[in-house]
Amino acid sequence: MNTRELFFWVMLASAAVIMAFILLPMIQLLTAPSLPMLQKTIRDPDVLRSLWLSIYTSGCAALISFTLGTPLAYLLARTRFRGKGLIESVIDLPIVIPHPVVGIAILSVAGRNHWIGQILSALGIRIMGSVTGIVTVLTFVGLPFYINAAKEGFESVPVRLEKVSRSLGASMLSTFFRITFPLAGRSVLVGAIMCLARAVSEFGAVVIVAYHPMIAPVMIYERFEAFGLKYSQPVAFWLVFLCLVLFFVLRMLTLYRKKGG
Amino acid sequence: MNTRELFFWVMLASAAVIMAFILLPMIQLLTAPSLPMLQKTIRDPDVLRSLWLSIYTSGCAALISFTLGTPLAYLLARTRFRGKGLIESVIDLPIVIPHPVVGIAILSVAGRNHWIGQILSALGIRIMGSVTGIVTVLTFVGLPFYINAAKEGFESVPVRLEKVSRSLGASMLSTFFRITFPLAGRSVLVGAIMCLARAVSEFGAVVIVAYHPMIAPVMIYERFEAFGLKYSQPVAFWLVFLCLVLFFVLRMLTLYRKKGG
Amino acid sequence: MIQLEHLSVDLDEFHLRDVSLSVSENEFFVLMGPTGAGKTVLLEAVAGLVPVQDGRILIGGRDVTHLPPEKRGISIMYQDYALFPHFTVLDNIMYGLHFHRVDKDQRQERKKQLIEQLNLGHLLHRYPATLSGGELQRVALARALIVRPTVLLLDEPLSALDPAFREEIRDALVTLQERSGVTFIMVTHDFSDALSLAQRACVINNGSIEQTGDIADIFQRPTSRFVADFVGMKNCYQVNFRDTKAVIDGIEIETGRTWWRAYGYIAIRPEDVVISKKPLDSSMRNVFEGRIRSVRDKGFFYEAEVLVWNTVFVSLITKSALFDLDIREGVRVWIAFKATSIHLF
Amino acid sequence: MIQLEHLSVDLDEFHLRDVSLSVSENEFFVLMGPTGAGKTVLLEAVAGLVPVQDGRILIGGRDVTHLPPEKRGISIMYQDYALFPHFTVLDNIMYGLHFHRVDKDQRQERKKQLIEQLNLGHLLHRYPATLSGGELQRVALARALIVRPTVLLLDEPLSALDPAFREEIRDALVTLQERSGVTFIMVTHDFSDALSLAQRACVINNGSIEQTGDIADIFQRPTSRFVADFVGMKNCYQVNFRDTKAVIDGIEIETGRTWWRAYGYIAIRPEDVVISKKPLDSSMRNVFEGRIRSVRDKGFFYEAEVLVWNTVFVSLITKSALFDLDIREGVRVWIAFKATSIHLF
Repeated sequence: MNTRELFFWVMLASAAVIMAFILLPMIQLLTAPSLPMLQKTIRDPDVLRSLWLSIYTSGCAALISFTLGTPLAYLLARTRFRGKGLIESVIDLPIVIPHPVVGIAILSVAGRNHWIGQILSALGIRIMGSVTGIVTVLTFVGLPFYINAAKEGFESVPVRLEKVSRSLGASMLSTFFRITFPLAGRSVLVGAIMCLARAVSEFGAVVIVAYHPMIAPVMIYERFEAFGLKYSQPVAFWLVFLCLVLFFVLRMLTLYRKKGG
Repeated sequence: MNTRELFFWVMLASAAVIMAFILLPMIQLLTAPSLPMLQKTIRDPDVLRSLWLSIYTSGCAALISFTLGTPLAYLLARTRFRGKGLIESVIDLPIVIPHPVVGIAILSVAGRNHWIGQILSALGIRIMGSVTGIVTVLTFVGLPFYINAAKEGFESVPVRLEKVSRSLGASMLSTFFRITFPLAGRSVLVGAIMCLARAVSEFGAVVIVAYHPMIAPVMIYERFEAFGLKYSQPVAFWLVFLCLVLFFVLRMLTLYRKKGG
Repeated sequence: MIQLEHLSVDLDEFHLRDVSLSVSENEFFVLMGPTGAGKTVLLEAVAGLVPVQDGRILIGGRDVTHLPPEKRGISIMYQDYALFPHFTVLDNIMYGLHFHRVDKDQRQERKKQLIEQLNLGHLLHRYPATLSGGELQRVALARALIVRPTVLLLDEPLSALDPAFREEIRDALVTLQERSGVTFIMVTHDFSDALSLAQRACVINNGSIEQTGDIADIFQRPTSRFVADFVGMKNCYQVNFRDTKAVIDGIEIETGRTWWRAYGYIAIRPEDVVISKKPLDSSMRNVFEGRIRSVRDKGFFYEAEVLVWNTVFVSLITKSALFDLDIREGVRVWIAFKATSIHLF
Repeated sequence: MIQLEHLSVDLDEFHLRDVSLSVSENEFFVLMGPTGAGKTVLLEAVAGLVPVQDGRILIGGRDVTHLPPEKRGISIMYQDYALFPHFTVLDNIMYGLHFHRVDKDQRQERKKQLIEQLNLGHLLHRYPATLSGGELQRVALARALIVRPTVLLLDEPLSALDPAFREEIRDALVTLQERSGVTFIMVTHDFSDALSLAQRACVINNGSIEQTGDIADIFQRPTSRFVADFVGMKNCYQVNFRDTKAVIDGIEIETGRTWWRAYGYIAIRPEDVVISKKPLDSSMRNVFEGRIRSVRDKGFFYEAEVLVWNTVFVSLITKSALFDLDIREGVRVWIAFKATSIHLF
């Protein structure tokens, strides 16, 4: 690209503006709290509990997505049928639903007026204001990310390897566990981490279903409302730190995959 | 795929569970409010105002993303350089930052303690509790979706077309406007709609920066807190309706692209 | 051994129509045909890897049409070898034995034998990504044969290899087939592979079988226009037979024999058509004057189209002849060919 | 007209090293070389589409090394024609005129002339996606020529076409070049294209020029081993010359002339090497006994490697000869070739 072109400088300028727009707030957020403040915050049992609850519930959501989503992802990767596009659209649906609406929709079926709510109530399962509710909501928003990544992973395993395995005497199930799943392993992991990252960052859906017990984003909101910006920043710092670690692992995995082939 | 395999039925079962998990809450949400209730809601000036504000601010965010993001997307699509991966990571950053934290981060630089805040204040621009603030936050969360889609679109235009255009006497800028941009048009549109859809559904970041003026997700949250599930559902219905229209347009565009080549 | 009875397969991209075929035990059988003819689909149908629409497949007298692939006692080897990239060579070879009841001594015995026969000893702990084409192929063969299949299906096993090694590997394949006593069914689009490997073959085109039989027979006596073209008889014409002559559009060609039908086809290989600037004074019975219509590069040789009346004859000429005879478009030349090089069908 | 002086280009995948070349006005010049040799990169360097590391490019005496492509007065046509898919044929053709000051009458004049010459009248309102290969090419030519470039760069313009039309299109190219008075520089890997189109050519390999000169000269008198191989002289040997003989590893070959150096290379085309079962009683001065080492299918022909002592001679034989002479690996045969078919360098 010729550096003497006006257009080239327009591109560079826009790049600089966007980088500044994204990075400056992040840097300010991460540098604003003082070190003692950060240390004090991370020793606060309330903060620790909410951070832990965020990790725990997001982990559960990722695990559920993995268990339920893997067979569906494989099915979508390996078959063609009428209406497949429709199913894929339904899977993507949670991505575009406004976050508070997700909470409202989940509560709508969990209430006493709905047969599902009645069954849950009979089983003694509570959604509103419970860890179960949080996990349900986080699974709802995280599931599409897992399924899409896992599907792509399964698609990248040549069907011929499965065919050879079948011809050598392996059943469909054996073939899946010995050949397909190990070879799609990295994509499955990427999907699980994306699901986890999406779940950790969710706020709007959770705040509707369960203000208490308090996950980290809800606590940040509460501290902001009750005590102001300065007191919410340290908690935000630790949550962002957690997210950046996940993001970094994700980048390493996808980068390595591109290079490693 | 052989239907006599156990594994096949496992896959079907998981597909059924996931479909039910996603669709049942959505269906309940969309069918719970009665028709008169929906009509009454859509005539409520508060609701109309908040829906309109949602559309207006999201539209602004998409427009800003388009203006600022297009040159950067083209730069990323057409050049290779050291540190490109880093820039791409920064662009993806807003996706993984927890939503309330985005609001906190934006407020952190918009306050009086930060030079940006001082400049903004000198210019008479207010972020906290203003439409400007909402647009800023929505641009922050929507930008990555636009840039990634547009980049992919530009990458899909053969470099040779640009080279031929140059050899026929067109400058870099002419070539971009006459050849590259028209051919990447659909991807650019897809990116803009994805950005719009992401912005419309945002709640956590906005609620920190501006509870008032009230965008639709915030109003749903407020009605839920103040009056309960039943009174939030009709507003949720109309917002979801809006999102589904966007989602449908998006699917049509991407589907048509795959077929049309 | 293997019998296909009126087999039909319908996939999105390929289809097979009413394919009947019989391969006997311990035979080396070849399926030939152009790209896209459905050769691989036929192999996969035999293996149970694609659904069969209609017809039956019998292996060793047993109807396997509705059995899953793992219960058919076949092995398949693909063109790209499809080794499991996350296993070592040894694990690749032993993979099939996980699913077969074979006692420990037997396992060791088979392993030792195949490693020796295929010369794999030094590769056992390496991963497929580090192997060369020929090595990959030997590993794939060992993996396929360790389960003692009744039939081994080979999908273009030679086409991915450096031509310099093909000769060697053909020999290895023949030896392996003889020693293992397994029926080999191989797909190829390369005639020379078929010639040097198989006893019997069939030519498949557009999902249907065109000709089945002895390999030399197919080469020398094609029974259809498509097969004639496929085995290199580019000059193929519909003719009327009159006494010992074949008539195409005003040209009378001496065939040296009478034919039992009044009409049919004749075919002549381009390499049997000689071009000269003057009528050749030779034993060749057919000599015609014509005009060069086009000359095309075919690698080492040029293919010249000569127009005689309204009929085009294709002849192969060398690069030096091109210069020596000054063969260009539009030039008048003479062509000649022997009656014995004409094939009638 | 065009002069390249010590041009060097460094890209990730390709590079050019110290390329010097001179093409005169109104010439049809051909760049030949194998895939990956850097032919297209050289074209793009002339067009200003890739950055030049070192050296100068002069077009019509003007140093354009640092000018952007749109100011060089060249047009480029790619192998895939690269028509703008969102424009009609007419808009594609007229595209370049947006950027050149040409008055209205001139525009109409050029348009009319090119549409007529290239027979595009019936295609003007169609979109590129609906055109055939030959039509795409004609449109691309019209688009490139309407801006009256001083040089037209053609990147393998014939290789994407059906061989049946190549002859016709070659002629069209020659006519077009003659009429337009534009200098054509064409890239190809096909020798026959070069032979029928160009006066002068150069052979490029691995980023450097191997030989430049008259086209017939390159074909008949290659100056390096690489060029000899490239123009089809497969039998190329390093030899010591002794009187009229060339000696390779114990074999004395009669060349019929004395050479000015004591050592060098000889080359013989495979089609000039004749194989027989008995020593031929002919005028050929060089007759050797050998053993068939391998036989490979080359489409219409077989390539046989004959081992004479430790030297391998490659010979081409027809499929029928393969049967008639019973040529197989290991068989003893005689090879013969004329002294005049030996090339010395």
